[in-house]
Amino acid sequence: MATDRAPVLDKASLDKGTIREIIARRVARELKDGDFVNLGIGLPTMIPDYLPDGVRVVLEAENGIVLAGGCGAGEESPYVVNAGGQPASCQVGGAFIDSATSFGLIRGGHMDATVLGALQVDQAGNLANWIIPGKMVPGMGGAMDLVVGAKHVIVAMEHTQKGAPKILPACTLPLTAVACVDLIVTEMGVIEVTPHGLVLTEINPVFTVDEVCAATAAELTVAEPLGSML
Amino acid sequence: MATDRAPVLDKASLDKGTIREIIARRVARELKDGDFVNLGIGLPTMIPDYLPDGVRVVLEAENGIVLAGGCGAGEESPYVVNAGGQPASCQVGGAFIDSATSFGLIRGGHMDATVLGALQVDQAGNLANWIIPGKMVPGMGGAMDLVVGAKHVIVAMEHTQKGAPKILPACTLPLTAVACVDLIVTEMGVIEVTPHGLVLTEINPVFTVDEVCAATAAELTVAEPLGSML
Amino acid sequence: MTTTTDAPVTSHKLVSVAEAVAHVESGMTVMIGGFMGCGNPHQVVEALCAKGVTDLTLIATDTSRPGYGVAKLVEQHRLRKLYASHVGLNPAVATQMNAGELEVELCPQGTLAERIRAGGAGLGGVLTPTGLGTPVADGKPTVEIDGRTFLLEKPLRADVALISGYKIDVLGNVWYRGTTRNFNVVMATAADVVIAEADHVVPLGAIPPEDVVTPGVLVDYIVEGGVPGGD
Amino acid sequence: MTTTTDAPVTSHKLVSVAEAVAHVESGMTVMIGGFMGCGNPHQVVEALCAKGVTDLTLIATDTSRPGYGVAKLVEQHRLRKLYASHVGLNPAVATQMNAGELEVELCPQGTLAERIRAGGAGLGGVLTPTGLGTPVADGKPTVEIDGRTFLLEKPLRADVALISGYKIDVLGNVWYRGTTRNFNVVMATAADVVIAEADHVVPLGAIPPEDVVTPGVLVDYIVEGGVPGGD
Repeated sequence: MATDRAPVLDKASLDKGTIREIIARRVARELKDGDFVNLGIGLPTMIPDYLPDGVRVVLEAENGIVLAGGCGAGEESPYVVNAGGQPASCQVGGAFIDSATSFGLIRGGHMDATVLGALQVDQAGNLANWIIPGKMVPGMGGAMDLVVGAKHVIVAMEHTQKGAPKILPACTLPLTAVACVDLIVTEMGVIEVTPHGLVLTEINPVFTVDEVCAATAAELTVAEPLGSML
Repeated sequence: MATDRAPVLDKASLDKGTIREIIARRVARELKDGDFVNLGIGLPTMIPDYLPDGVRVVLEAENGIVLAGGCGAGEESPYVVNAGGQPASCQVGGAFIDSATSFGLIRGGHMDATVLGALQVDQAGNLANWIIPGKMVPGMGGAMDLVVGAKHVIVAMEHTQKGAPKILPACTLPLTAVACVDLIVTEMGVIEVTPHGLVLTEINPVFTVDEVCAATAAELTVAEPLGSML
Repeated sequence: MTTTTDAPVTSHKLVSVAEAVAHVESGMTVMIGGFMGCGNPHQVVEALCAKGVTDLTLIATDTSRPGYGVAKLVEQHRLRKLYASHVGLNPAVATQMNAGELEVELCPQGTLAERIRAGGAGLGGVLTPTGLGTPVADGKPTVEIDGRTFLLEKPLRADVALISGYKIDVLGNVWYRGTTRNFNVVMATAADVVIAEADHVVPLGAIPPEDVVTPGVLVDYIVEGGVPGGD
Repeated sequence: MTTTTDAPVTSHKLVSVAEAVAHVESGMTVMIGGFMGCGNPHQVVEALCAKGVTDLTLIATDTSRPGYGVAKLVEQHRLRKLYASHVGLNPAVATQMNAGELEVELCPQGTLAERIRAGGAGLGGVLTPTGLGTPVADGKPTVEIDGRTFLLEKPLRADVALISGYKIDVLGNVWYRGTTRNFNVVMATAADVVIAEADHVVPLGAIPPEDVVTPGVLVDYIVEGGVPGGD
C-alpha cells in the first residue's frame, strides 16, 4: 500500500527518479475519491501508484476509455490502447467512448482534474507545453482541450530545465491555453496560481525559500505558514 | 402486392380516403430502393403501403429508430414508440439512436426524403405547417429540422382547405422553413418547385388544368407534355 | 501500493427516490429525458410531484399525454417556464399558456437536442440553419460562414437532469432499451446534478464497456425505479 | 401490399477492397478513423497505397507510428495536405513538412472531432473555448456569447471516409470493439462516400439495435478486412 508522504531526503539524493516520485506523490494527494481524471503521458502516469488509501480515481484515456487501466505483458490487444498509443485496458465498470463524446466530457467540465507537464508556466496561469517553434512540432493532441475543460489543471514538472527557470513572469513560447493552470507541483514545492499571482504554499524541506525563488523567474508570494510538500 | 398506379376514377368518387390513397400512391413512386426516409404523421404514414415492387425504404422515426416498423396488437412495449408517440418497432437490421444523433442524420443531409403535410406552401418553396397564431400552437417538433435537412422535401396534402387554396404566391402563416419544398403532391396533381416558380408536371386526369389552376392561388406553369399522376 | 487496477471504484450513488428528489428545489431548472413519456423517469417524476416543488423551469422535448410522465408536472402546476419542441398532445399546456401561468419557449427538436449537447460539451452555442426565416429566429443573432447564414442558438443547462435507463450499474453506467434513449443521453451531460432512474440496477460488468451509452462519470445518483408497463 | 415490414432491406454494400478504393481518386480529401493505428482500416489503407493515388488531403487525428496504418500514406508520399492533432510519433511528417512537401494544419483533438461532427450534422461551425490565445486561433473569427469569447472553427467534410469496425452487418451497422471507435464514429457522418472495413461481417440481427454505434444508413460500402493482430 502507498504511504502518502515521501521520505525527506537530502539534496544529493534528488536524482531523476526521486524527483519524479516526489512530484507524483504530492500530486496524488490533490485527487479525491471518485474524481474523474486525465493524466498526461510521462510523469503524470505514475500518480495512481501514490494515491492515498481509500482514494480511487476514474482515469480517462481521451482516445476513448473511461476507467482506463494498465495492460499486463501478454494481454496486449490491437483493439485497446491508451492516449499514448500503448496497450491498455478498460476496468470493470468502465466504458469505451468515441472521440467526440470523450472531448465533450473534457470540454464540458466533467473532468475533475488533469495533470500534465509543461515547458513553461507563467504567473497568469498561462501554459506552454506543445511547441518549440523551429524545433518541436508534434501537435497539441488533446492537451488544449484538457487544460481548458478540466476543473483543476495541475502542472507536474521539474522546477527548471537544465537550471533555466520554467516558471516565468510571462511565457515566451506559444501558449497551450490562457490562464488555465491552477496548481504547479515541482520537486521544490507547490505553487498555487491565484488572481494575485503565484503563491508558494508548500516547500520541499531540502530546499530553502531563497533557493526556490532563485529557480523561479516569476515573483513568488510565500504563504504563511509554509507547509512541507513531503 | 402493391400496384403502383391508382385506378382512374371520376370526380364523384374522390372521397377523403380515395384522395389520401391517390396522394400516397404517387408519393411512393418518388422513393427509390434503399432511400432513408422520414414520413410525417397522418397521410405520409400510408406511403409504405404503396411502394413499387422491389423498392424498400429505410424509415426513420426521429425520436430514435432507424428502420422503423409497425407494431401488431399485443406487441406494444413502453420502450419503443415512434415520432407520434405510438407503439412501434425496430426492424431487423435497424438501430436505436439518441435524439442528437437522430437530428445529426436529419440536419446533416443524410436523409434522402421527408414527406409531410402543409397548411400552406408558396411558389418560392416556403412552407408553413406548424402554427396558426392565436389558434394552434402545438410546437414544431422535428419538422423544421427535417425540411431544412432532408435532400428532398415532399409536401403531401389535399390541394385546398375547404375550397381555399393552400398553394399561394406567398405564405401568410409563420414559416416552418424558407425555400425548402421540392415537390407538392395533391389529389389534383404533382407540382415541382423550380427556380422559375411552380410547374405542374402531372395531373390527375379527372381534373382539367383550368380546375387545378383555379384551386391554386400561386401561378402554375404547365409542363409539356403534362403527365398523369395516376 | 494502491493502484487503480486493484478493485472497482466504490459507489455510493444508489439512493432512494426521496433522497434523489431532495436535490430538486422550487425555482430550479430541471431537464427530464423522454419522448411522449417513453423514457421518462416515471418514479422520480411522481416523487417530484409528491414533494410539492413549484416554479420549475422544465426542459423536455414534449409534455407527453395527459396523466403520463412529465405531463403530471404540468397538470399539477409545478412549472413556471417550459422549453419544449412539442406540446400539442397535452392540452393543459395551452390552457396554462393562455392563462398566463406558464411561459413556453418552443424550440425545434433537433435544435433543442443540440443546445443541450452544447451545454454539456462546453461549446458556446449551436450554429444551425434550422429556424432561419421563422419565428424561431426572432431576436437571435445569425452568423455568416462561407456565404451561408446560420442561426446562433445558445446552450442549455439545468440544475438537475432526471434521466431514465433500462440497465444501470452501480457506477451509473447506463444502457437504454428501445427508443428510451432519446433526450436522456444529452441531458445526462448538461446538468449540475444528474439523477438516473433504473428499471434494473445491475452489477458492475453486466454492461460491456462497448455497450455503455451514458458513462457512469456523468451520473450522480441512481434510483431503482421499477419498470414502466411491466417486464 | 408491400410493406417495409415484410423483409429486411436488401444490401449490395459488400464489395472487394479493390472496388472500395476505386472510389478514392488523387487529389481527394479523405478521412481515416483510428488513433495511433488502433481502429485504422488497415486493409483499405494498404489497398489505397497499392492503388497509387497521390495529392490526397488526409484528415486523421494522428499519423500513427512508422509502418503502421495511416503512417504508410505519409511514408509513401501520398499526401499533399494533412489535418491532424498529433504527428509527433511519425518522423516522416516532420521531414516532409520541413521539405515543403506536406502542408500540415494542426488542430486540437477535441476541436477536430467536433469539426468533423459539425460537418456531418449540418452545423455551420463549432464555437469552442479551446485554442483561444494560442496559434490555433490565428486568423480565425471569434464570437462573443453572454460575455464569454469562443473561437469559431469551421466544419470538416471529406470526399471519402475510411472507417473500421469490429462487427458490421450487411446493412452497414457497425459495432466497435475497445478503443477503436475513436474518430470512426464522427467520420462515418461527414463524407460523401463512407467505406467501412469490417473485422467480421455479421448477419443482420447479430448486432442488437440498441448496440449499433454507427447506423448502416451512413455506410455506403463494406469491406471484409480481416483482423489486425489476430482474433
